[in-house]
Amino acid sequence: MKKYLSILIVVALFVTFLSACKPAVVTTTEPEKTEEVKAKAYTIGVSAQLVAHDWSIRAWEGIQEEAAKHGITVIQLSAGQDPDKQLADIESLIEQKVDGIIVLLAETAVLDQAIQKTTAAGIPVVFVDGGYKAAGVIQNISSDNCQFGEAAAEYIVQQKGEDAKVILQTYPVLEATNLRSECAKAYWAEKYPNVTILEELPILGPEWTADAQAHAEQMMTKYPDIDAFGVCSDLFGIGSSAAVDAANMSDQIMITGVDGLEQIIEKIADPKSSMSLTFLQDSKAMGSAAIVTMKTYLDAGCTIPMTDACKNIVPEAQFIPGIMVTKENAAQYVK
Amino acid sequence: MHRKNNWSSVSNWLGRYGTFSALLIITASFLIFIPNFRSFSNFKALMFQVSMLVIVSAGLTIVFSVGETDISTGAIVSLSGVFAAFLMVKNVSPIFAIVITILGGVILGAMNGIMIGYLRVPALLGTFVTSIIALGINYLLGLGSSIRITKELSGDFYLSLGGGYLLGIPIPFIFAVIITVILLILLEKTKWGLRMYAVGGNREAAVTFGINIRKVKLAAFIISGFCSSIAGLLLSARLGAGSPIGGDAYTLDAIAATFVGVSMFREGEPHIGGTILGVLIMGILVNGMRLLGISYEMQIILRGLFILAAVATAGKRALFRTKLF
Amino acid sequence: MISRDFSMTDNLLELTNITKTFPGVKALNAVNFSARRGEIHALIGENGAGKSTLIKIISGIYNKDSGDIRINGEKIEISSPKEARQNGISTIHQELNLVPFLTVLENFWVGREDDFTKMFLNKQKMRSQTETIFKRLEINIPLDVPVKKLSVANQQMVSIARAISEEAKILIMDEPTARLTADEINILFSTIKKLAEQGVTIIYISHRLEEIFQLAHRITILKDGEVQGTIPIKEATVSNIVNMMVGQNYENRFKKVQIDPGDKVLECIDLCDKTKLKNVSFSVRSGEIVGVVGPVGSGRTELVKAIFGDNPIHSGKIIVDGKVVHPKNPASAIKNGIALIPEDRRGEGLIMHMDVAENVTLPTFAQWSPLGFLRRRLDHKIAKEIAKKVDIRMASITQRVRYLSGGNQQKVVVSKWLVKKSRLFLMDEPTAGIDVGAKAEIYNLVSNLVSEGAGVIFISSEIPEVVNISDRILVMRSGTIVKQFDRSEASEEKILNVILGGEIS
Amino acid sequence: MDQKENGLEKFFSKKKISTNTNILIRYSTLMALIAVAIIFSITIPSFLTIRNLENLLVQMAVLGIVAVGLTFVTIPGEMDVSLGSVVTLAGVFAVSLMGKGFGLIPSLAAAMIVGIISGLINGLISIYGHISSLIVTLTIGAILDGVSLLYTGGYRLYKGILPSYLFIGTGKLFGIPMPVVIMFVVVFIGFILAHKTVYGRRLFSVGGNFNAARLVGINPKLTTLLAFVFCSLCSAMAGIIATARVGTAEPFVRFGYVMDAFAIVFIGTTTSAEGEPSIPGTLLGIIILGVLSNGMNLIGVPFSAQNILKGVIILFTVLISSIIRNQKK
Repeated sequence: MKKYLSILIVVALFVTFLSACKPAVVTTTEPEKTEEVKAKAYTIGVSAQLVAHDWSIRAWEGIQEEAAKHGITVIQLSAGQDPDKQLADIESLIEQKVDGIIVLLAETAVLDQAIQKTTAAGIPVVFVDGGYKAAGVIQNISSDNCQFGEAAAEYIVQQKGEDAKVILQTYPVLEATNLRSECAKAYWAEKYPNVTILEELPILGPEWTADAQAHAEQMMTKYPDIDAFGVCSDLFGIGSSAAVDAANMSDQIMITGVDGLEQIIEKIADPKSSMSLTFLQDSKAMGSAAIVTMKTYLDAGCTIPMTDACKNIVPEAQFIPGIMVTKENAAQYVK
Repeated sequence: MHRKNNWSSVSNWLGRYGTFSALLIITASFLIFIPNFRSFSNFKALMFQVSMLVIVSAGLTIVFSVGETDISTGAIVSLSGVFAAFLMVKNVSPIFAIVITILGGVILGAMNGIMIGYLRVPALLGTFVTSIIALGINYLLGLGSSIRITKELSGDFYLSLGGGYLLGIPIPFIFAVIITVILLILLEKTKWGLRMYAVGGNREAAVTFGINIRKVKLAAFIISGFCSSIAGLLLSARLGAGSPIGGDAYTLDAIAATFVGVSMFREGEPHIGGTILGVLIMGILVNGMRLLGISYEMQIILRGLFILAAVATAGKRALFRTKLF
Repeated sequence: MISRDFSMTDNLLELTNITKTFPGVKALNAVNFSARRGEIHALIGENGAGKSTLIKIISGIYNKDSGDIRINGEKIEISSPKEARQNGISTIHQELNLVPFLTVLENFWVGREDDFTKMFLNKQKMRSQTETIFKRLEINIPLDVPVKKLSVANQQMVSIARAISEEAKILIMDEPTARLTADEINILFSTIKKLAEQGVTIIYISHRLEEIFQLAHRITILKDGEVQGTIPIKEATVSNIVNMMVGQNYENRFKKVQIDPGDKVLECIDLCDKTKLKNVSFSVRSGEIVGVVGPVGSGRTELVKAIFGDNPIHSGKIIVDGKVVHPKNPASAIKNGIALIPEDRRGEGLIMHMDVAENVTLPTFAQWSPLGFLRRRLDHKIAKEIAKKVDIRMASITQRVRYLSGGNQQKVVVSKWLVKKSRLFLMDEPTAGIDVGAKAEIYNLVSNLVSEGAGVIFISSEIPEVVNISDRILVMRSGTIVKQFDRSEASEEKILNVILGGEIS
Repeated sequence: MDQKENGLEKFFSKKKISTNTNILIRYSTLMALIAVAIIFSITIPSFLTIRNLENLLVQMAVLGIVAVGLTFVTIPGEMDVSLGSVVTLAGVFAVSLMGKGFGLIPSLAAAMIVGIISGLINGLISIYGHISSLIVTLTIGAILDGVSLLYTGGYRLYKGILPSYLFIGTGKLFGIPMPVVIMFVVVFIGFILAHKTVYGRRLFSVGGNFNAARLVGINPKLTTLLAFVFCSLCSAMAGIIATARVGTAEPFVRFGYVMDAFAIVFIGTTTSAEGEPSIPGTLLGIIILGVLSNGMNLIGVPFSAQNILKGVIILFTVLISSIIRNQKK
């Protein structure tokens, strides 16, 4: 019995390995398709914390399409939420002498060393939705997350009045998500001091949606008079709106999120759902923007630290405007 | 009959040298087919990448050698990193932070040892409990987000522990080598090692030999805890931050590496040397797959299959059939 | 025969009123025992008489409930093997206590390295010392092979050498020759005698009387945890030793009922397994009790396990009720009406934390559970009946077997097969480690079985009981049946003679 | 065959505890639960409301079902840490099939099949390959994670979920939420299977004494294999409910479930005299964990601290059960 098993497993191993090697081949042979730009065929590495989030997948799509246009080879590595692996990923990208590195949705705190290495290797880095300030980082591309927070805060007040009772679901781990809740709080504190934040809970995952749902259910039992859930990411929105809708509280409680997941937009479009606001961030645009930035930087032959000339063509921050999706306009964004 | 003999000889060969030849084949093929793999700097990167795992696995091997197992290593690694960072943010001097952190690791190890050695709690259960508690403390300190360790806080010294070089060799790797050598000597050249093997190999005999089984097990778990905390410190120094999830992967990886290496020496018994080879294989495998641009999903699948293959072909002893109750 | 006068020499080791109880059985009851310097003192008794318990207490593995241990007249406490060694006591245990994958050298020194090394192992020194000892014992075993690679005999020699090398004042040997060859035994004996002359006290445990006559100065006979007496070898004869071992009243303990055997329940022809058994051929008729005796490792257990399908057969035939069967696993053997009462009662016979009813109905409960649902009431009813029949003494049918006495546990093991109505019972040491009364009950149980037409294979190390109960007796040695006795011609001496390697006429 | 007891050992194991105190210890877990429940219901007004108890049960449903399955694997002394991955993969398959326009039944069937297959793989490799089920299920788990990520391309699946499917997660039967109904059904089935059937008796025998079981004609390996399959089946069902509750299938690792499921089973073992897993014990574990996390959420204890409390509680139950078991020796 045992011997057959071991044979079986070994065979399986080899089969999968061979099948796995294919994609690598594909990416490396991509530039050949576009002969004319072969002269300037750059290789750009992409390191994502985890490409299992619609947001980063769309960004990744953007990157690929844009890259294909310019005949740029992209190598994508996903670290599966293991910071050490992400560091190792970036190391191996440096190893492969990529011309530039794009970091998708990273926890900036753990990347100091990585950035030092890239800077040392003279490889430019573009952060997408990271918000990382350093000499080696030539540009941060993101939505204006703070503005999202404030807009959401304003919207809640408009809908529920100046004494709205709100519950926040936050995710302090990521720069982007953190900004949203922090700016919202600041906004209220400044403009509408009567808004009460009943409770604020960081939801740390990995069961984000499930935890958000459980938390929402409990909050509704604890506080009968909640007006709104302000959630820093549509992931939580999926959970909390499911909870609120299931409890038939959608007429009392509204939920605002950020990201613009298709699913959330559909919920907003549905009059019965408590989900009533999100910001459709065009992460696909961000992805392609990142490639464009890289290309301009490389074509201009810039180096780190950047000369003022380079700073002009490659500004240190680029905001991709997000679209405010509400009950009114949701329909047109449903795919 | 004959086919059986053939097979058994084959499987014996696989069990003994399979893993090692796998290492050679993998390395060779990578050297040939992946240009970047050859470069010296990649080897340096590789050294960085395997160091912590080497340390954790070496500690785990000690636990295996007394016939127990430890699934709290990853949790302790993560906690140690966060803990050290937390202390330094609270303006504790790096040296002091390091000492306290190591102490913490030792205490958690001792907790395992007491539960398992003295109270006869099944090892899986005992170390499981420890890991939950470690996780709890971890999240309590950092609220689930990483704690940055900046130069201003820790000075170059601390960060260089993780990222620096000594005579062109990555410092974590030096640590790994030192610890490995020490543990290797401990296990192979000292009476303590001999007693550990005796306890793991034949409990009854160990009793009649007059060995204090409890003490030996306690010692083993303390060593494991110690190693995990060291790894945690180095990891945080390498990342320049204490990450609450940074070490989680080590639990599986270390167990896997030890299992993979188990066939090499002493025929199916835990052995530091074997473990190190195990770690190297895994490290090289992952490093190479990265350079090949194999997707994350495929990477974990392949790693899983590889471990299974190694374990299935290896091993005389009923491969640590750790019973729960 | 060594004859030295000990009247002058004092008692080196002195035990007074040693008592030890295990759940269910009183292993030792107020045992007094003394050994003089340079004396070879034999300790004999049936299995479960308490020999091993006694020496385990002396060597610090068990803790006595009460009583004193004195060495050179001063009272000492021995609470761990280490302390035993510090008091100059070293032991060769019956079971092989070595670490399989460690080398001979490592096994030789593990646990007592401090003797000459603080921390790091000084292999050279270890090696040289080991070699000198091996030379002295005329052992030549490579020092760097893992002991699992050695023959059982060699492993035994290693542990003997280890014990001797401890330069102990008192050396305890529990069945040291069980697995040795004749030559090895001779070497061992000469060593033992040398040691004795050097003033080492040796406590020697063995079933082999002739060894004892060869070696011992005095003999102490244990029975059911009590000392029957200590006699100088000069006054000892086989008969009076056996009488003391088994007790005068032995014959009245159990009346053999003669049943004329029916047709063959089991026949084995040229049975061989991979390792032990070589061309074993014999048969069992219904209503017949076939005793099987032989030294430890003679293949008795392997034989019954082979019949029970738990030990793969290499060649040969097994015929049950006239049909050839190929028991691949116990399940199929059980279908053929075969039952095994295994040697290791706790390890293989019972599920200690389940209750009596569950254990008794274990092989059968599925039969009366058509839809796969348990019928506890029925279980209990049936279990009660059986328990009554074989008179299992228990608090209730739902008492966990762990808390039963050895004898009652054994009855539980037997009764689960009574429920199953098996026709052939393979009993491996069914009376090991249970007290006299219980033994008698087991005997009666067995004879009831045969009177109901079952066949029984009765394995035991206690020759008297085998002689007493069996219709025929097979003597096994190194995997084969070397001699058959009919009840009429069987006598303990003859059998002992064959077992101990005398001529096979 | 044990050395002299000393120090801690003596303190913990060898204290001769009379049977009534023994019982005290055995039911201490239950009492702890009651105590905690009382404290919560006094301090938190909203705790002892129908609505909240409903929440409590609904939130424990998924985990509870997983734990019942895990109990079966642990009875013969094995373990399964791949169940989190099975939960994920099963959910993903069910939802994706509906997305492809299949009906409810085939989708559910698919999820179940995923469960059965992964259970078979776990069991076969670990039992017949004589490999520690820890390492096998760890690796198989990793592989399954890879598969579900690969299969979904990392996307969260929600398109085409049928109302009837959502009903499983959000609907009510006689005013009782479906997940709760299903959980209790599973618990009930588990109870019958483990404690009232031939199979259950066999499973416990194998756990109690592998050899003895073999020597009475039970097939221990097959028995254990079935336990693995049942466990994965439960996980698959849990996956269905989890996805039906949120209306989304996430291709993420569900390691949180593994930890909590083990916690539940371990708590359960403390209620049996022999420190064995049992379904009633598991049920108790489910409720304890539910009450704890629910109550702590209401107080507003952050998840971080919740872990510590959980850990401490399990630690104590473990110590208790180890004391009980050491006495038996």
